[in-house]
Amino acid sequence: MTKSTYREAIRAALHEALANNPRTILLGEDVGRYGGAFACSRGLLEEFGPERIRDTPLSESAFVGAGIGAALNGLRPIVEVMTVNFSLLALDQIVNNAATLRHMSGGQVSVPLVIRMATGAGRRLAAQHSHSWEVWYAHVPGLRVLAPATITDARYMLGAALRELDPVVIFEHAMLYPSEGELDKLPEDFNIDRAAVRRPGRDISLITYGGSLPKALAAAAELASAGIEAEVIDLRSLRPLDMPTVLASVARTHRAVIVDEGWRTCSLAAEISAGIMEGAFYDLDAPVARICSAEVPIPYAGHLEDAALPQPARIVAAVQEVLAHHE
Amino acid sequence: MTKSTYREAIRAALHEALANNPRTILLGEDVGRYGGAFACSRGLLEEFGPERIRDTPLSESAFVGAGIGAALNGLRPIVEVMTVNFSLLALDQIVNNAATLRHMSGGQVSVPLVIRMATGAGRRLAAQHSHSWEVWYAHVPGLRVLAPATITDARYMLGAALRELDPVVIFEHAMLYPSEGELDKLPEDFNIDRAAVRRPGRDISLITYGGSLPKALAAAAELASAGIEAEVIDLRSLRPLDMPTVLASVARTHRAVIVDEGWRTCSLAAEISAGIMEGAFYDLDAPVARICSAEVPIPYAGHLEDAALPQPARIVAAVQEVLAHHE
Amino acid sequence: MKAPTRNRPVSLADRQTALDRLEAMLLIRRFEEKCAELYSGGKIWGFLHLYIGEEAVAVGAMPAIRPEDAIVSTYREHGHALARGVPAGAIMAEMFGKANGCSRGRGGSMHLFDVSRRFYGGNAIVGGGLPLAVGLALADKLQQRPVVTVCLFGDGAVAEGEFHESLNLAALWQLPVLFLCENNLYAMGTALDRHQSQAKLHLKADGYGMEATAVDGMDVAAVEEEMGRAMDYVRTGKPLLLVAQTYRFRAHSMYDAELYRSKEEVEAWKKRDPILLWQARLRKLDWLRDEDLQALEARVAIQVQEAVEFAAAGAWEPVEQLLRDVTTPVQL
Amino acid sequence: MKAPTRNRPVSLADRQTALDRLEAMLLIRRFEEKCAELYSGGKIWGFLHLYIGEEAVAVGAMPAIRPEDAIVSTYREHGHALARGVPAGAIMAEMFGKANGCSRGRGGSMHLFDVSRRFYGGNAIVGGGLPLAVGLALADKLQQRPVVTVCLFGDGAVAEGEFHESLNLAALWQLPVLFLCENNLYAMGTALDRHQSQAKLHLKADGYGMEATAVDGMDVAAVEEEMGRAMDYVRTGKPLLLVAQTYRFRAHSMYDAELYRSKEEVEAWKKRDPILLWQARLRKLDWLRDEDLQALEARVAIQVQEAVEFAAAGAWEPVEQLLRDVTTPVQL
Ligand SMILES: Cc1ncc(C[n+]2csc(CCOP(=O)(O)OP(=O)(O)O)c2C)c(N)n1
Ligand SMILES: Cc1ncc(C[n+]2csc(CCOP(=O)(O)OP(=O)(O)O)c2C)c(N)n1
Ligand SMILES: [Mg+2]
Ligand SMILES: [Mg+2]
Repeated sequence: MTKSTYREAIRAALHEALANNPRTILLGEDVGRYGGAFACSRGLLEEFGPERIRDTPLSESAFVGAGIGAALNGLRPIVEVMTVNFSLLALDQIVNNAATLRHMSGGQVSVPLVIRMATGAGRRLAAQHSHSWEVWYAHVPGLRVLAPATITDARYMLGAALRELDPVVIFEHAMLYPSEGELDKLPEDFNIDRAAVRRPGRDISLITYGGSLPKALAAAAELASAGIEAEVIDLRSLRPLDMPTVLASVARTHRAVIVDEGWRTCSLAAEISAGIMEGAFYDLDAPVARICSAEVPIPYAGHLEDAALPQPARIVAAVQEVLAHHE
Repeated sequence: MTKSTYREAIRAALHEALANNPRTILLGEDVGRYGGAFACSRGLLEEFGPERIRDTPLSESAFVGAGIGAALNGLRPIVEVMTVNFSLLALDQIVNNAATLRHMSGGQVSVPLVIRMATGAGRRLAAQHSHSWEVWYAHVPGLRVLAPATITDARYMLGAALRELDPVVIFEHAMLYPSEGELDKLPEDFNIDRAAVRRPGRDISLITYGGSLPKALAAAAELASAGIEAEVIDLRSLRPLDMPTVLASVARTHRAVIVDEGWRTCSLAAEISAGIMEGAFYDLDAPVARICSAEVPIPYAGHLEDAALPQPARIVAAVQEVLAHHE
Repeated sequence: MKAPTRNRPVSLADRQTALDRLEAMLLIRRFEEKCAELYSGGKIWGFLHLYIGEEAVAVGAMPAIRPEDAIVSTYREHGHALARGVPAGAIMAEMFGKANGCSRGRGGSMHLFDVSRRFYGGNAIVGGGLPLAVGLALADKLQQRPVVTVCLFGDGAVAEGEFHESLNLAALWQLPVLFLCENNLYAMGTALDRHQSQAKLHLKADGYGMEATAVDGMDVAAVEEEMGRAMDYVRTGKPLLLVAQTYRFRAHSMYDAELYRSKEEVEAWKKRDPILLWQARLRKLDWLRDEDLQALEARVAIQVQEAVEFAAAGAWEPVEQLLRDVTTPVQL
Repeated sequence: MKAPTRNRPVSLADRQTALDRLEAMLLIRRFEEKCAELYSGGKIWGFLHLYIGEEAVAVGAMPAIRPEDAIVSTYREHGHALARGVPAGAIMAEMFGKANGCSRGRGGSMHLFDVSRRFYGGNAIVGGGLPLAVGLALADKLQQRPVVTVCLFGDGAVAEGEFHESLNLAALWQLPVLFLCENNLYAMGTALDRHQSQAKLHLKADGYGMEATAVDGMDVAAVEEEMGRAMDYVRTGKPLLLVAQTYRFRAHSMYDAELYRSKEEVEAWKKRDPILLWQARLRKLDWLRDEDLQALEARVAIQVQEAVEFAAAGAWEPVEQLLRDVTTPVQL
């Protein structure tokens, strides 16, 4: 085990992908000369050359669409959309081509494309630069959606995504890039289909993903000091969802709180709650609660942004409220 | 009361809006010479002239954005995006400008814009032309989202939307345009904030909206002949959601099935289910069920499309299953 | 376009070639007339965008497109698919929604695919195919395949941002894409000069430092000539915009009151019917007599009839198969 | 642009005007230098895109823009806002995230708004402002207001589909929009010739049948002249594309290793620092001596200092107000 940042883990994954397969290319805004907006591709241009590390113009629709076309035609492209915020400009291509071409053609083609994007709020970037569109992508049949929340997942999910035959969207939470931790070797049972229990517990299930995982873990640590053992589940895959793991946890704990940085209404958290309703209703001792972002375009000012986003204190309070319910 | 089609009701609403306010304009692809892709604006160009009935190029991002700019600057535009499918190309403008400018400017501006679009499947138009993105729009703070499902709502929701100070998105289900019914005078208590009980019942709540309302009503009629009284709730407003009306119904019936043409995962139905979890958990005698579209790009072939979408028979079966649950 | 012009159009090189072009155009015409009939009869559903009037573009374009070249098309693509050699039966079966359709009945009229012929489908989002074409060409270039991607789209698509972004990308990266615009003067009901501030569409290429050319899309020989030159140029590894001037004789789709254009305008254009023009030309050369035409028509009628029979005989995909082909089955 | 050229640039009409331009540029420069300092000090957060090096564009452009004209800007808009007359204190307070900021602390550096001055904000989606500008101008035109909308954007935005769609719409509908492109040769780390196949950006206008012109954006007098002509033209009810050639001296935002350009290149451009160029010109005319400059710097320093004090003294929006201004309160 070695230390690594999340950013370094992503970079190592990119490097490995490019080194392993000459048909893998990386394209996106500023992935080359600049080294990537989050410095995830620094040095790759020098090593792999401008044919494979391609800076693109500001043309999200065209370069994502070009990635799709290239994937149809023998390449194994990784497209970086600098941040999720700009992906709306490419959403038509992702939904109506990447996710749909296989079905529409009656199975004649596959679109083995990986799209990476930074997601989330917390950096004082205001409304247009603080989106969490994971839930929208998780709605679309034909896509697989991943959210690495740990150093190990940052390191190995890309490789797994590149072994898929269909389009995969990977969300990297921008607040995680500088985070540091132990980097494991590729775990033998590494499986992007499965959610992970990041902390076991018997009293309540805390279900989360991506940039909210550290917050949920912080809340769980605080709860533990008050004698409450929260089980923390990291969804990892947002489509398909690993509901069996979620339901098994709820069957043990009988209570659940979902933590999701998206706005509350029509959130991914809503899907998890509905799924628990359908799969573990009779196990529940209290209604499932959701901690999501406030329903406001994310404000710039730090104290307002902090108040808008899920925070450990709000998670702790929500857990205590759910535990206060009588059976 | 007179007879009207849904299409005629929309046309009458547009006519009234244009006649009442000289600052109201209609813009979109083929709203003028062609008369609207669904013939909703036929004759309006002749009556109100090309300055106010503006055909646009195929430039969804620019003409929706232009509608936003015009709304900022004294006009009261109605933008028609021919169908929801093409709205992905304008989504950045709708989310990052229409829904966000007010907040980002600290309340200096309002965006009094109405965007209409046809939505939904059922017409054998295959994957790219059969989307239901209502759930995505319902996720976005700053937007109001309406789904007229009846002739009366088709006739009067537009006028109410034009009295709003903020952007409103109106979804007209394409299968409803030819439907015919009684057109009431503007009901005195007409209120776009409220869901409506379209059929009262004591045994189960069927919660739906838009193009699925006729299907839910058909299912309720069939259930009634088997002695099961389903209460049918038409959400009408998808954002904000009128959860009090939903919860009051569930408090009476103790059971609920949600019918939603969107794909199941991360659907609007998920939000309703989660909301019932949070607001009526202790009233429930059985888990809430969802009838949504199958998780597949909508196929062209009629029998496959029909199988992919919610249908009365599936609703009836779901109700029976929920009723079979023991308390 | 600076390549030398031969004295005689390739399509008039010999009688057989000339008749082949006529037959190819006739096949599209009769096939689509049958489609319209079957639509009214309830055998074909949804949107049906007929190519009638525009046949010279597809037929004139195809000879220069090699089997190894790729094609990206629109929802008005029956003609493109037929000219490319996608079997008429598979196309008709697709419109019937049958499992023996070229897209297994999943796509319908707007989404004909035949990847074995590098026909990458009808795309029903206007402008949506252009980025794909750029990517196909990028992959060919990086894999050193000496092939071209031909991207078809209408005048309406020129207004979409995707047109702009894709032309810039193709020119910037020097990709072998032929952007082939079928300018039929209307985007649905909106006339060219009411959707384009610069109606001379080939002039748009300047803004990307790209070569461009325009051609009379009602003259199959002219199209074939210009396409030959254009493809030769693109094979040197550079994109090009070719605008073919044509006209749609029928409604935009099946429901369309055609309020936006006059009967006189349509009639005037019908005088330039590409099939009639070509017939007249061949008759002048004495390459086509009444009996030749009858023979061709008879052959085409048989092909259309066989296509309908193939479609009618096709099986319905079992409903249990609804979810197939959403994702790719894992190969073991 | 065919309007006649006066003998002497308006910015050199008299000494006071010339000194005003210098002061306006100095204010932007010193204000932003202070911002960078405050950013390091933790008073300003998030993204901070400095305009340093580009001041002549905003300062040269503003005199021709009347109070009743509208402006749509980008995330690199401190200079635009200051030149437009948005109070420096309100801008600084906005970056501090205070409730007395020009956007109540909701927007920050990238979203400065002052609708009383028809300054419709910084937009942080590249290209996202162009459609808005088209709509603002459409509304002015339909309401018979004789005003212009000036839309600022960078060279990078030219690649976005919104550029294309908006220029077509403005030209098609003959709207009074001045599209003012600040071409600083880079879109973040991507040099112009690596993101544009046609790097002469003003040539893009041809594709829309639109007039265009280019100007040296480091020369405030040249900008003012060209803007005057351009605005006169647009006031006749037609759009125009004006490309100002400029250069960004600082990093793209606050974190940027600037791997994509050489120190030499930056130093070479700094020799054309618009403020130094202008100073030299005024000194030659003997309109500027050391003591004049000192006086101006002192005045500017006080303005900057007062802005910081205004910002520091501002209140934090109470957290209970988090949800305000998502929708418009109903007026009774
Ligand atoms: C993005 C998008 N917007 C709108 C439509 C609806 N629509 C379908 S075809 C069409 C006209 C397209 O015109 P053109 O590109 O000239 O092709 P043509 O139909 O003339 O062959 C429109 C508006 C669409 N399919 N996609
Ligand atoms: C649609 C979109 N894509 C990407 C970005 C990230 N980004 C911010 S500024 C920028 C470069 C823009 O360059 P240019 O338009 O030339 O303006 P400049 O920064 O040089 O003033 C990029 C890529 C963005 N904000 N919006
Ligand atoms: Mg056309
Ligand atoms: Mg720039």
